[in-house]
Amino acid sequence: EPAIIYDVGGKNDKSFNEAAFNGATKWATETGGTFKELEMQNEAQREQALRQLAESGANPIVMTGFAFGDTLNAVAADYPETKFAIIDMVVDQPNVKSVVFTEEQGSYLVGLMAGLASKTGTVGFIGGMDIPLIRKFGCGYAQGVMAANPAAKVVLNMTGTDGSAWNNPVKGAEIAKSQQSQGADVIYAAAGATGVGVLQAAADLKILSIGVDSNQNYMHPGSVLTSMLKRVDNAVYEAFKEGADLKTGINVMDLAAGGVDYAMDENNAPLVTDDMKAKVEAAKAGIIDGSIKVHDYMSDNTCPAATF
Amino acid sequence: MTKLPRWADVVLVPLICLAIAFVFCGILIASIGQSPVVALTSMITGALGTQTGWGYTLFYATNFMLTGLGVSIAFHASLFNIGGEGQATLGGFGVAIACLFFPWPHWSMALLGSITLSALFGALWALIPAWLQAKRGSHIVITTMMFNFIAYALISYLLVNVLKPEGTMDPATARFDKAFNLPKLADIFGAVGIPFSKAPPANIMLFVALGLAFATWVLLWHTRLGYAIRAFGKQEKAAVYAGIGPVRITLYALLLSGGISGLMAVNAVQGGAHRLVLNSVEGAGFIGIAVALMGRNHPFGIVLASLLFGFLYQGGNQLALATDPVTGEQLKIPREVIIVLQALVILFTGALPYMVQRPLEKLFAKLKGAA
Amino acid sequence: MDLIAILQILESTIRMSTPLLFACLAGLYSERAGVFDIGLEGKMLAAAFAGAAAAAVTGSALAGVLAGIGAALILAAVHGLASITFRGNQLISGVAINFFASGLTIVLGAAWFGQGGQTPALSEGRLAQTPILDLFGIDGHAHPVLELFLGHGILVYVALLAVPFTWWLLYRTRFGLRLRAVGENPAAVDTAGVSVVRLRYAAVGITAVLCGLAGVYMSMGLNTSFQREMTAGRGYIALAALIFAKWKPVPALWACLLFGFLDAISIRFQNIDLNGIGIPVVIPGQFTNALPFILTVIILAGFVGKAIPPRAGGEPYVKER
Amino acid sequence: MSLGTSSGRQATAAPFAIELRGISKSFGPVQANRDINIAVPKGTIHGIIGENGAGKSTLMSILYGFYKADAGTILINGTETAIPDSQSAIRAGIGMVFQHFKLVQNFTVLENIILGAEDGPLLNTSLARARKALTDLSREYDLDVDPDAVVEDLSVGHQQRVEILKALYRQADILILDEPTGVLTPEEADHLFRILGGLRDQGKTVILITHKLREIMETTDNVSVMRRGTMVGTVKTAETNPEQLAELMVGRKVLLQVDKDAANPGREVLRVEDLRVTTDGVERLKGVSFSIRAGEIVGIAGVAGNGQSELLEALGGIAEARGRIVMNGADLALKGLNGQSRREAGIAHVPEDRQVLGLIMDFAAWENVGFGYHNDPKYQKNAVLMDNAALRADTEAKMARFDVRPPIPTLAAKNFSGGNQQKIVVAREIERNPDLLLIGQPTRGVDIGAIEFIHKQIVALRDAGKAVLLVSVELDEIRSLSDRVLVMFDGQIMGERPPQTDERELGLLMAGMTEKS
Ligand SMILES: Nc1ncnc2c1ncn2[C@@H]1O[C@H](COP(=O)(O)OP(=O)(O)OP(=O)(O)O)[C@@H](O)[C@H]1O
Ligand SMILES: Nc1ncnc2c1ncn2[C@@H]1O[C@H](COP(=O)(O)OP(=O)(O)OP(=O)(O)O)[C@@H](O)[C@H]1O
Ligand SMILES: [Mg+2]
Ligand SMILES: [Mg+2]
Repeated sequence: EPAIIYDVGGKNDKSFNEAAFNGATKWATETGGTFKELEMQNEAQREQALRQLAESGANPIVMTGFAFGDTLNAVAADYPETKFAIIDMVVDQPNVKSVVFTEEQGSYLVGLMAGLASKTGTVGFIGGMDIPLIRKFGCGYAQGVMAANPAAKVVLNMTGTDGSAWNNPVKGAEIAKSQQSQGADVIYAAAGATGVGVLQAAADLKILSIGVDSNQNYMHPGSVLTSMLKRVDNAVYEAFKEGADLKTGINVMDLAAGGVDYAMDENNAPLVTDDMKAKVEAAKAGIIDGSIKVHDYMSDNTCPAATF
Repeated sequence: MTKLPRWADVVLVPLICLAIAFVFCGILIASIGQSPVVALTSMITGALGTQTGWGYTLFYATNFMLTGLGVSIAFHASLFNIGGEGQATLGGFGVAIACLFFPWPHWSMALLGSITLSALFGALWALIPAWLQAKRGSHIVITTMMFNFIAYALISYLLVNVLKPEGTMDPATARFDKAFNLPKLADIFGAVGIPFSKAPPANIMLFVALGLAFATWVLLWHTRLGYAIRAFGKQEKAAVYAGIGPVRITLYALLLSGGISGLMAVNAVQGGAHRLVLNSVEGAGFIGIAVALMGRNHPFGIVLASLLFGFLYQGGNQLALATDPVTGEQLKIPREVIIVLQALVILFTGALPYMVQRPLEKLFAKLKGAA
Repeated sequence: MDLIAILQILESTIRMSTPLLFACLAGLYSERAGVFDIGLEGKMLAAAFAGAAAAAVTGSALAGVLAGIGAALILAAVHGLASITFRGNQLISGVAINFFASGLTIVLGAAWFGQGGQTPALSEGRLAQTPILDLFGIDGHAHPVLELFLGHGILVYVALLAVPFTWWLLYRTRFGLRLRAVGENPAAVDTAGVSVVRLRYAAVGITAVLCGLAGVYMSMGLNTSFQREMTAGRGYIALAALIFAKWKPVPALWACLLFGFLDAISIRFQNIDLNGIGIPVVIPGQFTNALPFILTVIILAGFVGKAIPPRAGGEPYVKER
Repeated sequence: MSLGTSSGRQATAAPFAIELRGISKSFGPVQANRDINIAVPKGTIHGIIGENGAGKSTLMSILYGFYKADAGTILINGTETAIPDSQSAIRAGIGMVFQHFKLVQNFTVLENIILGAEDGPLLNTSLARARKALTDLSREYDLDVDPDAVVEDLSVGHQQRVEILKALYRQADILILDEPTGVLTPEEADHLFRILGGLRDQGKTVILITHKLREIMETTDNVSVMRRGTMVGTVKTAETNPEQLAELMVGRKVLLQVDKDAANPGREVLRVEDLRVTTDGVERLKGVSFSIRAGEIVGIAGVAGNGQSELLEALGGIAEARGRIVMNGADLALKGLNGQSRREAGIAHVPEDRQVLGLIMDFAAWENVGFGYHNDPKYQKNAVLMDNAALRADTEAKMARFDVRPPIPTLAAKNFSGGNQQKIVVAREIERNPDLLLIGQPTRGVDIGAIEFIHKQIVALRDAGKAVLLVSVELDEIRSLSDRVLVMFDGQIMGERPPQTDERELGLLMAGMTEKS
């Protein structure tokens, strides 16, 4: 029986962990199998949870979030018979599958769309907390915007520095309004539940917004320009499907592998002109064939298109 | 003035309150279609049924003991220091410095180093509020609250921009040198020939905390400073008559308070995570307030209250993994139920003992009458 | 910095201050009556949830508001029972209520809506955003100044009016006199033949109503759904504002506006890149995030003197030792 | 003869204003009232006396509905009346002036007076009427207080008046006063008694609790005596005398006046030069100079609130001052200091307000015995630890010597009655055997047994060649204890007089009038 551990955000965080949950449920409904699941409540619990699931015979054990990396690295060796999969982090152990996404690529695409859709030439980015992962999103986004309009301006905000940063829709909305008054007419939110407030405010202000992780276009049809898809669900689904003979090693879920993408559906179709679509598809192809290089903030902690 | 025999007041009343709290939570669990019995048993076995469970329970309890003691000392000076969170956060920074930048020859030295630095940083983080309270009368509740927020910002800046190793996702320091890992209960008990589970992070800080609890008791009721702190806390004007300097006592009380709260980080960071992560305190500072209040600001009560909360934490973690013994299926109990349980325990044992005392008094009176 | 920016910051200040103001006045009633209440946060959260939930189900904003107030009242009743009737520790009871709300909102939300504690987004059940402008058919974006003063939901004006009303109630009415008295010396009230218990329950009730409005304003006005922990510590900030204001209504308004203003500022100016003006440093975002709190301490220490709480505050009224 | 028991029959004939039957009340372990019977005829002033802790206040608080009796019944004007709370007491026409005032400190006099007796939901109407009524009352009984003064700024004497006005405003026809004169000057007291006489003549009934037998003899019609929670008996005032009452009360003969032989003053212990104290902007002590020599008691007479408190606090190191304080020839610091430094200089201080300064009310008696002396080597086990055992032992000894009741070192200060609290403070300070004893209102609210005892201690200290500065609003006390009397008015010393000086002259000085004027 496979198991999945969600990070402290919880399995209903409307983005990252929820995507993982969807992947797991998809597998369950298709195969009729059951799986163990667990939501982290505190740091010290990580190791305990891993060990207990391993000892309970769960296999494979999938966990979402870089925060597990350090612990898993320490624990994996003790359970050679068990296979582990970790998302968003590379853990170099024989029985571990490390799934990493190229968020910069997906963000680049939505950034490109933002740049194209913006009439003011100013777009916004709202992150939850100022951590490397979020800078990775923001940096890719900024590059996309510049690609569409080198003169464009990107207004960057981080919501906060404590736990509430990911659960503060009121402040998210306020930041969105602030960015709008600074000219932004497209705003990309990578801030967990805070993003819900951002998308809401954008809809109220009749400007465009961009969702993250899972497809959030449905939340405000006609206002959400698109969503940067991070197919955590697929990663989890795959891992569950491979089951006990999980393919270990590093698994880069990039644009080519369909790990990241931008969302198109009936909700945002009216907002995306054919010209925009063509340009984005071209960029997508370019990234896949390598003709377009999107700089990864993590590679050197710098960003050519934005200062954090 | 309660008419109850002391043992009933100290033991019976809290137990009954606890029972009531669990009954209410049982109702909640049942109402979401889960078995309260299974839930409770899995909590108890999970937290107290195994060595590992005990280990974790004690690990969490250690955190709460330290923050609780910190809060209580300030309370005795009638200063409501709600900055334990921030002080412990800074304490974590102190631990990180001690464990990252010093080539200690032995864990014991590392422990001394991190204890010193974490206490120092914790105390420093309380110093400005303390000074403002003493000199400017700036209300300690506001200043310490603000310093919590400032601490979060500071630590996240330090982790993301200064302490984080190149190329890692995690806003956290590198792992500390293994040599600095604190001896776990397994090692300590092992040394005296008692086998104990290696898994849980409970470590030597448990004994440090217990020692501190005793030291706090001595300080408050057997030293001049403690006497002065309590007198000042009761009647500030009278304290001046008695020759107790308000400024001095305010500073001492809050520095002690902040220092002890800072020590919590040694247990959590050096003892548990072996590295400093964002939010390494995880609300222990606030739990410390509840613990101090429920322990009636007495070190002994605080130790008991921390054990209770350690149990709730660990039991809660286990609850999330609990499986139905019959169907073998995992219980579907959202983790928030545990928060509600904590709330009920705080409410009934902490705020409603009188509700139980009165009927008990009547009962005891009857029994006396009968006898 | 241009006029528009200033207007925007002021507008943002008003929006951000409103929940604080409601909560701060809420605390004022309770604490002026001698019942400390650090459970404001919990009551706001519960109200935010109940309001959004009820509005989502019924599609009626009014039902939502009432439900929100009702939820706050229930928690207030618990606080009253613990700290007035059963003479419990008011701080503990408050802490418990905060935990309780933070957990239960999500448990119930998950059970009722299956969205992990979140409530469905409101459409018609939402509080009107700019009722006054709409009434006169004014386009806010076209008239930023009008928008600043008239472009807010009804609750914003309710909050602002609650200030003079509270002042009047406190200093001009029998109820206010007794309320202030019971917070200063309950024995005086008792020996004057007035029920301490009833007064304190009344105060705690008013507190709940205001907390309720604070909560629904967040989940049904500024947002269209409840999110876990969405009050994000505003209950505590309101408490700070209350002390800042020395438990007085008019100063409370200034304190809350100040906090809101500092927030708006820090939102407007994230990591400021001084390279633009030739200085090779970027003030990190974390600093601007912390700025409101740093400034609060400075202002408090610099300009606000000692705050003396109501003398009988925090103490249950016990005659017989 | 005793009215208390025969009350039942008389009830039918001439109903008593108040009749209490079998009242019992206990606070935890303490039995404050045990099966109390008392009957108060209409239109009389009825005195209640008894030692500290005898249960007088408790009994009256029960009558006023502040405490609930464990047993017993209350009859008002012959009809049994349940008084579960003060509201019903007020409705039954009872008004009470508590020993420890029940005023809202930061309210104005007017706000305090109308509290609970407002006319309508809006204040200004009530305030207007109260202002009017207040001026009338003030004229009628000439009890003048500024209606708009904030209570915390008023002297205790004036706060006392506010309490009385509160009761009168509510038109009580049964008025209970619990030790009303404890804080009044003789003039104020006489004045109060004239008022009470007036009330009686209007047919109102007054119950007066006091420790001052003179007041009992001068004003009451009947007097009931309580001891250790029981009612010893009720007698007609006309048919008794102070000595008898004292004996009934204490259960032994009591010396009602101090016997001390002439002082033989030695070297100068304390010299004060042009001492000034300013508290929140107002100069309360305006250049005071005097000196005290070893072996003499210097009494400071004066109406409360004329700078005596500031003088004591300055000398005691609590209030900052300007000028000079010379103790045993050495100058004492006047700023940035606290009580400690003074104790080291050989000064002991019994503060005027024991509950605010002298004691930590929540501390046990034994902790309070160490209060101010917690750094004393004899209470230390070693460099780190205090020797609590020694402190407890010391407390037991002191409690025995000073007859503190109940003699339980672990009982919290707040659970002792006023008089016994005072004994604890006096014991603590006098037994330091200081060069100079500052003692303010030593016998405020203290029963005659204790007064006799405390006075003996003060004289003994003097005879041991120590200097004593005595501050009291009790002229009797000043005159019977002091060797020299200084009269203070408006922060200045109006003059020095020998203790034999007659009350009138001292009274004039206390009012700020010198003979010439
Ligand atoms: N009794 C009163 N009648 C009318 N207005 C008042 C009264 N007391 C205070 N105010 C006004 O209310 C505001 C704050 O009152 P104040 O400064 O007196 O606080 P406070 O003294 O703490 O109040 P209180 O005396 O009731 O405790 C100020 O605007 C003051 O003018
Ligand atoms: N609220 C209370 N709680 C506990 N004990 C009390 C309380 N009030 C009084 N007592 C105790 O009851 C006894 C009687 O107290 P009471 O105040 O009636 O005496 P009293 O005759 O008024 O003394 P005094 O002359 O000093 O005023 C004392 O032992 C006192 O300590
Ligand atoms: Mg009395
Ligand atoms: Mg005022």
